[in-house]
Amino acid sequence: MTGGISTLADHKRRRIEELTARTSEAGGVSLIRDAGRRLLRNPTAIVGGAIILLFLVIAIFAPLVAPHDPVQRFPELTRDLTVDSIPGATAGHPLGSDPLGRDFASRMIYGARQTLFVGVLATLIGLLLGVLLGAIAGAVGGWVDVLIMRVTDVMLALPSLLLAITLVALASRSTQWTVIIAVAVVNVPIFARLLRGSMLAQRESDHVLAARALGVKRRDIVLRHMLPNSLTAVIVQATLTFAVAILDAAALSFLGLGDPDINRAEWGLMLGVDGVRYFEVRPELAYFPALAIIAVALGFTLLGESMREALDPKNRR
Amino acid sequence: MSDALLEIDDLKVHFPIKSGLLFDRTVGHVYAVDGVSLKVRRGETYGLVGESGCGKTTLGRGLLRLVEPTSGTITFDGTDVRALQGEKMRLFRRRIQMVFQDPMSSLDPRQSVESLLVEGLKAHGLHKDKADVQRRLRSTLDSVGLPASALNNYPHEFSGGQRQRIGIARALVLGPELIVADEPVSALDVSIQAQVINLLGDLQDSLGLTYLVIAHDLAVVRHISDTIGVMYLGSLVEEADGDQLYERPLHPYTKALLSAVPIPDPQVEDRRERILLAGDLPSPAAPPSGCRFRTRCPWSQQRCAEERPELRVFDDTGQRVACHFAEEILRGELEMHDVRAELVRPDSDTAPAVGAELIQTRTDLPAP
Amino acid sequence: MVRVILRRLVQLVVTLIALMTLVFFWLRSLPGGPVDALLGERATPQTRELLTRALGYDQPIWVQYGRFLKNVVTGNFGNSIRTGEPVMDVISRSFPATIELAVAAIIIAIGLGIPLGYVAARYRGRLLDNATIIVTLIGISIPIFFLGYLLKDWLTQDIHFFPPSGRITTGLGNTDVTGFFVLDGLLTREFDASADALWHLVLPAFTLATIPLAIIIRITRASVLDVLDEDYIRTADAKGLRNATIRKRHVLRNALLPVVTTIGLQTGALLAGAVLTEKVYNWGGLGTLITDSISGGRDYPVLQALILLAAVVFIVVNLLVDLSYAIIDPRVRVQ
Amino acid sequence: MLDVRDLSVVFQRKGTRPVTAVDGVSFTVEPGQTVGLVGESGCGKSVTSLAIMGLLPRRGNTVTGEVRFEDTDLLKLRPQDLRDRRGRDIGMIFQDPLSSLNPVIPLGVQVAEVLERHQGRTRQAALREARGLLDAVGIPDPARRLKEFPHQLSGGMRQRALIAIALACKPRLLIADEPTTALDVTIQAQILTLLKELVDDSGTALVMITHDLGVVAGLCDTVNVLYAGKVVERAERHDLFAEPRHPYTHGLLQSVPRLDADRGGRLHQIRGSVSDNIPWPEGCAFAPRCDRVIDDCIGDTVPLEPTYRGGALRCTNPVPQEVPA
Amino acid sequence: AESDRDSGGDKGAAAGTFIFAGAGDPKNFDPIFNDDGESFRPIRQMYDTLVTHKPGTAELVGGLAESWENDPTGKIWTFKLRQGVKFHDGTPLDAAAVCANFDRWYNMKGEAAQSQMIYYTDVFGGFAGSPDAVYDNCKAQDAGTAVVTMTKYKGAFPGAFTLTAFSIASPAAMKQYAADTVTQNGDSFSYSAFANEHPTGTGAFTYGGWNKATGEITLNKNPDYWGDKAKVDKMIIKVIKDENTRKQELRAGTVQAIDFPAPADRKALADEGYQVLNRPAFNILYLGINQKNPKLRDLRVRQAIAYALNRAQLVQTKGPGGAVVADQFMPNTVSGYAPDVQKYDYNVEKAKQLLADAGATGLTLNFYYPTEVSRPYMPNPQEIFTVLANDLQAVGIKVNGVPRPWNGGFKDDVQQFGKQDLHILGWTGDYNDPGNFVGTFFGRAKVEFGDAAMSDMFTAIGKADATVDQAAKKAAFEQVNRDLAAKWLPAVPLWHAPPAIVATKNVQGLVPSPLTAEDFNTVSVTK
Ligand SMILES: Nc1ncnc2c1ncn2[C@@H]1O[C@H](COP(=O)(O)OP(=O)(O)OP(=O)(O)O)[C@@H](O)[C@H]1O
Ligand SMILES: Nc1ncnc2c1ncn2[C@@H]1O[C@H](COP(=O)(O)OP(=O)(O)OP(=O)(O)O)[C@@H](O)[C@H]1O
Ligand SMILES: [Mg+2]
Ligand SMILES: [Mg+2]
Repeated sequence: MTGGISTLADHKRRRIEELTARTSEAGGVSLIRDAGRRLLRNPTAIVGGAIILLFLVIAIFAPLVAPHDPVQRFPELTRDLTVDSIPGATAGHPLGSDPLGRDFASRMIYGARQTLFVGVLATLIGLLLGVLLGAIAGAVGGWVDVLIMRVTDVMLALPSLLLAITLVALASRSTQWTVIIAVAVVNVPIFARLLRGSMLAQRESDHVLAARALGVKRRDIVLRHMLPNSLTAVIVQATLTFAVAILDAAALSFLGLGDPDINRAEWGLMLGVDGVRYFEVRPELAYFPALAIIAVALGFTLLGESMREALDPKNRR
Repeated sequence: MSDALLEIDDLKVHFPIKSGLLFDRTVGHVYAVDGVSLKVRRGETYGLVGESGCGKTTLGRGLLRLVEPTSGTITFDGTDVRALQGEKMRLFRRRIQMVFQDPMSSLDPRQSVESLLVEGLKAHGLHKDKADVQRRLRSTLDSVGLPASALNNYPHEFSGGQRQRIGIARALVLGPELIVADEPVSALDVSIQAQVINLLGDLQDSLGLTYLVIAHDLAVVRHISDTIGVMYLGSLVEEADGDQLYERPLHPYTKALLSAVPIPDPQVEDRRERILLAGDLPSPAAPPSGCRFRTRCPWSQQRCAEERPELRVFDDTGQRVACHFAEEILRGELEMHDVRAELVRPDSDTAPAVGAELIQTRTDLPAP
Repeated sequence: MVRVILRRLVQLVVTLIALMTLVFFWLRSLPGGPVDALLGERATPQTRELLTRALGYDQPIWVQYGRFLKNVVTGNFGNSIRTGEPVMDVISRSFPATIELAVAAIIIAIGLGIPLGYVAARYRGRLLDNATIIVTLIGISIPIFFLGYLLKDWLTQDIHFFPPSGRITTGLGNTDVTGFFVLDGLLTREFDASADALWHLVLPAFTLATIPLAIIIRITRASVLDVLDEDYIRTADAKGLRNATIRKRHVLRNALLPVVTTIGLQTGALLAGAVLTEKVYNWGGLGTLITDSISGGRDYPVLQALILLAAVVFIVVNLLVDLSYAIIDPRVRVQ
Repeated sequence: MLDVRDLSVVFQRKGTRPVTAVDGVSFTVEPGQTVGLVGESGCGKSVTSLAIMGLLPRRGNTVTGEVRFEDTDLLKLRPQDLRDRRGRDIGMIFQDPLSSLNPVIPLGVQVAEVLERHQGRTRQAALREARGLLDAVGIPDPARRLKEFPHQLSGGMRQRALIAIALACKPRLLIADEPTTALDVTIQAQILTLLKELVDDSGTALVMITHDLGVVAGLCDTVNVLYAGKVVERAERHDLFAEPRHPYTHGLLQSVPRLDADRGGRLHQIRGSVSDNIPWPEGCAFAPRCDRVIDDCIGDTVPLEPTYRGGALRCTNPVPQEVPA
Repeated sequence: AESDRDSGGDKGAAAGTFIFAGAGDPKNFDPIFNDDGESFRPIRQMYDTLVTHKPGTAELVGGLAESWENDPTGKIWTFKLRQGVKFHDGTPLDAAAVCANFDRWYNMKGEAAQSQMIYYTDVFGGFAGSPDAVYDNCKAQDAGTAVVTMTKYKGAFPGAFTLTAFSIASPAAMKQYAADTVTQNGDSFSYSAFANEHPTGTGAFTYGGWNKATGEITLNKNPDYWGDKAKVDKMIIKVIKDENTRKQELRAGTVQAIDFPAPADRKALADEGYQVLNRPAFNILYLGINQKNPKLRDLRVRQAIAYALNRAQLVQTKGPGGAVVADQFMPNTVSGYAPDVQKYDYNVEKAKQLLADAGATGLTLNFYYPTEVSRPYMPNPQEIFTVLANDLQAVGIKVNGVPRPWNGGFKDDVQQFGKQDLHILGWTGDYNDPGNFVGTFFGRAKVEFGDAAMSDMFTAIGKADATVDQAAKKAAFEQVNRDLAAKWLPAVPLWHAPPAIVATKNVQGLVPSPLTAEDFNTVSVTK
């Protein structure tokens, strides 16, 4: 039957033998890596990723990239500085001065650091709390679930920025952390619900059922099956949340509820406070941080959406 | 019979239908499994057939207590399974394993084959000896016809048939006595089906397994089963040895089912007399009174609406049937009549339920 | 259906009570507060004490809470600390302003968003589509207060085309019938005032509409693309139906379902966006009221009522959206 | 009446290798005839039917060959003209009746709109006629059903409604793409019986697409077996089932358990799976799974050659015919 | 369309209407229950006080009283009232009416009402029955002469009589509209119809309504005014809270004058041809030093801090236009200002030296500054803090900045609990009296400055304040100022910043007042 494949071209024969006894040595490409490959082929993702990478590099190497210390006030800049005139570009200060006579270019560069810090931290804290709540709700169920869901209901009863405004307004002491926490808390119910919903779906899924049938411990089922499989949606959401977090922080600054320490070079703060106040005197003080914010928000949005696309089972294979 | 490995008596699984203003109240039940009794002998294959929604899966899950039965008893090798609690139940699971219909969704896409298989061992504390574990994995893979190199791969890198083999290996690795297979081949291509069916047969021969196979394809069930139970709307309507069932179906539903299965032989097909059933399977949330099948039965009588027929032993062949008029129909004494198709509303709603949640989800950025 | 509404209303009340309680206790636990706000730099220990007693802040917290609850149940939210007016008066005055702005914004967002999204989907992958995607992405990423500043600067200062702020030209807004100035003008036949109010509305409404507009465009586009992929569109094609019929009858209605939900969710964004927009354009609505109540001395009574109101509006709008969903989607109707 | 010649469909998406889903498929359908297209999932059945109807997604695919329907090449028609014929001359039924019906439009309108379009009926007249159609396909209480929505019907009823739509304008050709796959056997029997009656009564030609050999056995006059986008065997149904020549057809028939055969024992197995097709165009795609594979199977393109019984076969080493005892 | 819109502003402002953009909502129009500038602005147009200022100065002149007299004990004040003055409701202003006002204040009942009489409590010490009450009685000697008797001399008088809070209102109207009913509701108070809808005074303008939805207060010309009658028929005070928007509206021509322009805009506006009218500075911004911290009790450390601050640069870079470096705690228009106090010019070396001498090198100080606030003397506290902190760091003082919201704890922390080492705060004078400045800050032990045992400072100020003889009082306060700078230095004065009004070119007769107490009856608008 399988007798005479002798005269076949070698490579074809080998290929057939391979296929006949197919063992799938496709090379251990995991699901995530598979999605990663799709991501790398997606120009949207590449643009988004490149933007973020660029800013990340700037943020990390800010001390090397920035010509000056972002909080140092320069005599040569303060000399010409008055309330209604802020020095523009001069030698050594390519973007000129800020309203306090500090090097604006350096502040923009350090701004990447602070801004990403605020966005990332707010997102991560929100993510952490949300995942914790959602996981507990999804894993424990029963009245714990009901309670957690009602709590998120209360939080969701206010639109997100409003909630953040309320939180900051209600904070007794405002610091950079107030802003970060407020923006983080706003996202907690979103992450919690996302995760819980996904975990509930997982709970009904065949592979969790299979694990239960195997007698796997409940804790292991939650930690090894339900949680990891539910996290993708949350991670995508987190990527998109970075953008929102940065924008929300800027909005809070604009409303006068932002970080009170204006020594801190953070784009949202720079735009919402100085940018707006000195808009006529030096519009660049608004344009530069605004463009930077738009770029970063855009980067995260692009990346998040292409991640969502890549992880969408519809697009698999 | 003392050689029964598994004995189920009057098992009921009812799902509550909940609704309420602030707190959910139960406003009705889905009678998914409604009084099923059966025995599976050691080493045999028991096949369960029935139309979609008749409660096969629920029965399978119920007896593994993956859904909690409402009432009834399950006895496995002398153990009262429903009495087992907590850790005892968990450890007991080793003895009954399950194979699922969809070979993709029943394998966690994030775990390699190795971790899928080791998981069960871990759960039962059998993973301590590394070398032993490796031996065990290899031999199990070998027995389902997969090379050892598959261990490092992920489920989605396999074809459907291979995935199903992985699913079977996962069940086997714990050395169970009974395997409940819920539609193990219906998601597979025809040409692959045979591979898996053969595999199940081979494993039974070599390992002395007992199977409870659930399927909707009567031909498949008949091929592999020693005993076949026919389910309709939550209960068994007939049970017999496979050949017996084919030769002499007693229940009108079984007759209709047999006559509806297409046979890939034009000559047989051209000769066949069909008993066409009118309408659809009624909703298990509102089953008809008396005999569940009477709304579609061409032999239904007044009595059928009033009295629910018991599953009774028909004669000394051991064939069991739940029909008041099985004898009369068999003897041709009862005239067939026309049945008006009743409209059955599907109860599973695909649309989002308003009111389920106060606010469903909220994202500040849209889905693309 | 009635049950569903009832159920949701009960949940709403529970949520609101929880929210109120939370806000109440939180507010009381803060330093500073109304006493400071009322007294300014001129506070002396003496006046402070007088005021603390007058306001009842020396009583135990649960007595204060009881009084607060009683008042709220009877619809009395107290008086604004800043202005001394009953909170309800302050809010009912600001409410129409915000509604006028939000309605205008949502009209813009829907009126432009759905057609643009649809067109983008139809010309998928072409220049128009790509341009739309890029513009909407920027629309989502831009801080809207900054956009407001830009628009204002360009269109009211560089060229005096639109009025820079406010709801109506000073001196014209004397017709206080409904509080909706555009409508008031029509009702009192002062069409001048109506046109003037409309003219004032343009820039703020566009600013506020940016994000919902961008989002509606994107959702519509995605949704139309999804629907075009559906089997029933293939069925319609197999029927030989004309393109126009398919679009009108089969594509649009199904594509609008997710858009409706989005619109509901966007009311939240609108409420939040209103805070920023109103500040930029000195629009005397709820948003301004919120900012004023916070920065002008933590005006608790107003803040409490505002938070409650925002929650009610947001939840009720979402309820309405769900209901309208039930109306367009027959699958939801059977309950 | 329908003459499909050398139909090929190639999908090409950005950044991926082109996929030849349908590869030179030819077959004909005569009036009143029922022709079966059988094959496993992914072999190109649906793509073939969609290509005939001109319903493939507009972007990313190339269709070559000819689809002659009563002397017009459907592939060459302008889209408007094709629209005039679809639904009027050719009807189509799809696999998943739920997703193939518009969820938000009442059934009545979905039936009536075909009549409005092709027969110029008014809405009222069309609805009246729709009621008759629903009645004819066996939907109880059709007057009320007109106002209802697809989700309110069971699967079988939905499929009946879809049939009513396809047959509304009494088309001369009906293409049914796995019309019973989603249904239970008892319902499948109902639908198959219904189809048979309707086709017999109206003289409509039927192209039946299915993966179930049993379904074909009872219904079709001629059967085309597809594998990996190619017709591998064509025969009159009695011939095909009595003496399958292609190893694939043969294997398939051997591998499915039969209700009427003896039970137990091992089934015949076909090795590997469909995804194990060879990746180059010239050879026989089934070769890697074939028990009868010889060198020639992989060398050149294997042509589809007529058999003396009027069928056709694409195999270099077919299953030998048994000598009648 | 452009020209159409340009004239749009005139549509509402028909000839004879003057639109002034204020920065905030008034509270109500009953003078005695108010204490903020935005409420006083309209009230001042509708009411008169017994004594007032000469326009554009802080110099006292007759108001409703043509003249006033103080007996040598300083306790008895005799007011000769202007003849023929009528309230807007037609009732005459006479001594009985004046006394009715004094008695009303003194006898006000209820904590709610009393708690809202900030200035009264401050100036008159307390109400009927209180041992601290300064007021005793008021007698109508005749229709034109009111005699007010105090329990003791108080240096605040007669300056305090100019306070808008002490405007004289129509007793008839107050009675009719139940002016005294202030009720507490929830966390706040509701006022009477008199306060809200029927303010009745003697002023140049009568009340024309308050459209709260648009934030417009309309005032109509009082044709029967006793003094210079208003030159416009109508004036509208339009509330625009955002400084940027006020400016934009001014440019759009929809308002004719704005208050408190952003410091950064002043020059541009002046260049564009608007009239930028600086009010003579009547305020002070200071850096408070808290002697609760033992290190700060050393005068040398406090002096080091003073030397460390580059105040000239601060004024240049952050000071609103026209701001000047302050060397004492009152502007030079106030009597008692000493031209020859010790100056602390920017001197880093000296600062370092002093610190070293005091053994206070490596000092770390908590510096509290307010957020969410902008005051005429402190347009941008965060920036001011940053600059000051910078200077301090340059001399080796480590600064730990603590921002607190103005209404969310800053005043608590600073004035109640004294948590700070340093803080910035300021003051706008209420009337022309040195006690209103230095007395308020340093007249007694205050948590703000650490309750320090600077008893000689308290005594000196108390004595100065109690001096009845005006010349002697002036001299006493001059000495106080010299000592404050050289001996005590409880805080470092930073600047006096003149708040500005900006008006369009076609506005005439607008006279800025140092006390931000403009009267608009002199304003006319040409087409
Ligand atoms: N968790 C559940 N809650 C409520 N109803 C359920 C649940 N699980 C199953 N049902 C209902 O119980 C009935 C029986 O379901 P089951 O899945 O057991 O049928 P089945 O015979 O396995 O059907 P299929 O062939 O489609 O798998 C169905 O009507 C189903 O809708
Ligand atoms: N739009 C498309 N783009 C790319 N490839 C496609 C597309 N549609 C179908 N294909 C490919 O064409 C091949 C044939 O698909 P087709 O749907 O015709 O199979 P089928 O025989 O109908 O299978 P089934 O029984 O699953 O319906 C498949 O391999 C599929 O992946
Ligand atoms: Mg099932
Ligand atoms: Mg198909």
